Amino acid sequence: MIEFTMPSLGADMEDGTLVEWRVKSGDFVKRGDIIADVDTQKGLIEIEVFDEGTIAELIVKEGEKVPVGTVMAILIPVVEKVPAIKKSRIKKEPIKEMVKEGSIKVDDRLKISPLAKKIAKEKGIDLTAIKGSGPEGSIVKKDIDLAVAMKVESHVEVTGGKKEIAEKGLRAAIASAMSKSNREIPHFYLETRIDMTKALEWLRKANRQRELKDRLLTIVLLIKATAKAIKEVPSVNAFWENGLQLKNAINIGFAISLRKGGVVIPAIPEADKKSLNQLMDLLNDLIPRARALQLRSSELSESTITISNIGEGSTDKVFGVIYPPQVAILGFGNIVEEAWAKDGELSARPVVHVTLAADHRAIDGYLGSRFLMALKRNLQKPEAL
Amino acid sequence: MKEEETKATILKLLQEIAPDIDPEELGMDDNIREVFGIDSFDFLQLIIGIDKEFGITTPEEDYGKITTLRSLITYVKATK
Amino acid sequence: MEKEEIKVNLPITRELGLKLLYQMILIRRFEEKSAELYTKEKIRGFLHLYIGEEAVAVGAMHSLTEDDNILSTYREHGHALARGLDPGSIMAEMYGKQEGCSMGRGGSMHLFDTSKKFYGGNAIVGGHLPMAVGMALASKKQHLKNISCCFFGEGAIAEGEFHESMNLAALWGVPVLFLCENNLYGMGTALRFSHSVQDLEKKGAAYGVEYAKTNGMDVLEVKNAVEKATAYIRSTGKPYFLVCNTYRFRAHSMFDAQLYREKTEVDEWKKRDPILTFSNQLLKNELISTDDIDTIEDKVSTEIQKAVDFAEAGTFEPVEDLKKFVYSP
Amino acid sequence: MTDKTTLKITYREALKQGMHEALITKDKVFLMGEDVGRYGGAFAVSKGFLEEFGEDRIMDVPLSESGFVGAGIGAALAGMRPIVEVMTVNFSLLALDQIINNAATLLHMSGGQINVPVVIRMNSGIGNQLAAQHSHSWEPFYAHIPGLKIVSAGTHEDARGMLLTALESPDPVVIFEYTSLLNMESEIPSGSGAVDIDNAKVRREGKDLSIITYGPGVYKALAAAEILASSGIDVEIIDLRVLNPIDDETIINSVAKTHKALIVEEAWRSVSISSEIISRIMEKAFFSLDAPVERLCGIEVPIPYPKHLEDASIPQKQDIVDSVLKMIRYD
Repeated sequence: MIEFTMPSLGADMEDGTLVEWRVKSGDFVKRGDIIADVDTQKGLIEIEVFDEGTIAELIVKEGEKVPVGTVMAILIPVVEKVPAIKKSRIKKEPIKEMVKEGSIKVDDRLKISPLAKKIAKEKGIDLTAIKGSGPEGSIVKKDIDLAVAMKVESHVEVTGGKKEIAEKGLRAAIASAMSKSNREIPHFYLETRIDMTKALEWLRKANRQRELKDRLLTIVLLIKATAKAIKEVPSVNAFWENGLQLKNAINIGFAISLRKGGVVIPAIPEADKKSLNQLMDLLNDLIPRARALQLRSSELSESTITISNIGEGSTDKVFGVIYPPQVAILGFGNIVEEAWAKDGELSARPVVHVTLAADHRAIDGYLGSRFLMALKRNLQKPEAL
Repeated sequence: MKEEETKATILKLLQEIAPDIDPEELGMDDNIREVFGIDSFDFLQLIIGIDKEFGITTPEEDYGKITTLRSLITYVKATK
Repeated sequence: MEKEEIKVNLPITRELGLKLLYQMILIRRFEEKSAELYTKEKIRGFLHLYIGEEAVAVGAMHSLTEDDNILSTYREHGHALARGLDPGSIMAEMYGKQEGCSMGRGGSMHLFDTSKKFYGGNAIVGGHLPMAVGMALASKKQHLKNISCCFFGEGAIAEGEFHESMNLAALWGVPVLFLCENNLYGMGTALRFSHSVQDLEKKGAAYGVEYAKTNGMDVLEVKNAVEKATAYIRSTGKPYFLVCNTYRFRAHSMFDAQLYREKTEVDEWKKRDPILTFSNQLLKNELISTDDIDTIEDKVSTEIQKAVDFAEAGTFEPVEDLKKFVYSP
Repeated sequence: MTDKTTLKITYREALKQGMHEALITKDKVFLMGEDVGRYGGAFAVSKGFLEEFGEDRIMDVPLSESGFVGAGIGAALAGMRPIVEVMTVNFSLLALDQIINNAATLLHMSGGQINVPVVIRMNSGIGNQLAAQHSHSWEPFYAHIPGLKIVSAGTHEDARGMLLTALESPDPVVIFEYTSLLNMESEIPSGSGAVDIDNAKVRREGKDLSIITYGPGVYKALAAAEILASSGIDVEIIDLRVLNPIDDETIINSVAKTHKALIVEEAWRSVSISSEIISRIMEKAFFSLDAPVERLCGIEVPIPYPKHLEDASIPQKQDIVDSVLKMIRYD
């Protein structure tokens, strides 16, 4: 059987309306005969038939609108001369823009999107410590935002006139870290008083044999005593990142307050392995540079626990806010002369109030107090520090 | 060394440690460390400066005697 | 329109008669098959059928040599077939297959075959006239004997490029044949609506170009007229302007309701169908028999089917080659 | 380098020497154009050629741009090597049908069979107060068309050598020459001849900022560079030379080094060559950018007649200096 279908007369012709059949069933038609009139958007067009045969059936009614290709009539062929023509579908592939691979020199410079770079500059973020997650491993905005939120990045690669930006960036960095800490870390607090008589006595004797510039400050004793106490209660020296991660290196973050506000916390790497002299030399180097905002980011990013030392001439106690992802912060108040009862006797002794703020997800009260007792014992034997 | 000169030198040293301070603010009898928030580290640097400028050595025990400008000036005059 | 009287003692041989008739019938059936394939979405884009004007292409090509340059328009199937382009390569070209004579890149309106010096269909009306003049100029400069022939419709005569080309050809004295197929309609605009002077050939005088007109429905008349024209050009080196008055039986293109002309006019011209009149002349002069005509029809039918099969079997160019042929490798 | 003597000549003279060498060394070459013969060329570039080479090779043509450019294309199809001179780019608009629909397209439409080895030379750009219809800069339009090679002779060296190479190309080449440079004198090596027409060129090495330009912009940028150098700013200057296809590699390598780019052209700002260059830098050197790419283009006004307005409508040397200073200050 031969199907006569609605012909396509133009690429933009979708359908046609049969106006009038020129034949009726039973008629014999030859190739090229006009078989019908079809109305299109271009007007009425005579439609020819390309096959010979007898009209068996007129399927589409006059006045009916049908899409191109619809079977309109059936013919009985005279003889099956013309083989059926296969329909070949053209596969429509997307045309890719063929890029000529010239040997464009790869720019090995740090890849960072201009936007990310702008924000990094404003927030005083050091880029060398950041891994890019953008195209071609580039650093993108997301990476900078994360860096700001996660760490107190008070890196200040300060050169010349950019100091104000760094300080503004610093304030912003501290603010976001503290608010995150409060939001996420369930703090609990412990406190104790430590008699500093033996420690100060030892210190004065030690300083008498030292040159003026080599004199030791009380803080180095506190740092060393803390390091020794950590060895006895290691779980205070850890990170909380979906689970407790103990840290074997004891890097004590030492809070240095800046004169116009803000605090910078360089890490004292492996404080337990350093002698008192080495600790003092380290502070002589760190403190002035910190005050001039010239610390390198690497010095700021590795603390495993933090000491907040309000220092002389200030309040007695300080309760710290933990710096995520650390799990503890130790607060040393001012050394003041206080009444001290011992074996039924009362005497005036130099006393320091020590507080511990800890992350209850990582540590509980029992371990916290054991840590403080260890600290107390260490400070009674200064010569062993 | 006249008293005026000593005072000026001490204020210069203070300025080095705490550049943001205003020397006029300091009364003769005010506690230097409290007015300017000088911690032990800064105070040590001040002592190092004074010893160098005036060629004296100040032992730790004497820290308590030099808490004000006036006491510092008299201490320096006395030990020179 | 007077009835075409049958000429007697034709000045041609049986063999030439058969050849000319075969070529005209080949063009006619090829165009009919193209129309069919278009309605079946095998051929897309524009399709301009030559049915009715076969005498011009066959008559003209007979009088041109293989060294002559041919430049045609978008209604070019007749010219291409008469010039000897392979029907399969033309059909494949209309299928967009890379086996087509233009690698599938040109389609119905842009058939090219440099081996036949067939320099394409040009779809810009009159766009190829200046090029024909330039090619003739090159022949002159290289002292070559070939001529350049450009085919165009009466619509092109209204283009500025016709005027500029005629003037340059006459001014430089170059061997170009301007062959106009006046089929009375520039798409939907009848001659009287586009030309102040409708005896088109007379425009030659304005440029000092030799001109003539002939009956574009009679293959022998066209053959003789073109022979006269090419002889003039080869001997003088000067251009020639020949107008063949003819008629197209089909619409301008496939999607055309022919609102601009009466059916009766078409039927009237169909009485002067170049194939019918020529076969009657050959039969009347007993140069051929009706069997000869049947043989021709069978041969043509096989040739056409071979062409369709060739096109159907053709392949599409890989998309990766898209940017080929923009610059030379 | 041995002691190469240099030649002090005008841009016009450089054009003339290039064409003269072509006519002498290539017999298929002939020159056709309005007033190229008896008049000696509208800009006197072909003065004396008619007497030396005769009418057959130096053809005056009537004012039929579409006609004679089409004829030039036809002659190229049939074995000749025409140099078609369109007096100015302003008149080439009449011939665009032949240039685009025939010259640029025949190779493709013919499935690779037909080459169109024609060279079309056009004088372009501002030419001291010729007003709107005689001062167009159509490089961006021509550079848009695949199938045409578009080159811009911004220096005497290129004016001397581009034509010779273009005449070797199997594809159509359009050469933009510049009215404003014709009388300008400069030094070129005395033996200089054909130059490449595929790549851009670093006209001045530098590290602080890349100036990317073509045509009359080249000498202006070089002059600006001297001024900037005195204030310690070291700019690199890229002469595009080829406006289609554009040499991305040279541009990207330069921006990768300097991280800043200023693009200078006389054509109107919208949909211009600078629009294209900025897109390519954005696509291929995004991470090298320390500052947004800036550009100095023709002000979008039909070129005015009065001198002070004409000067104000296109970038001048001082504009380039000011822009670079503004960009460098961010650093």
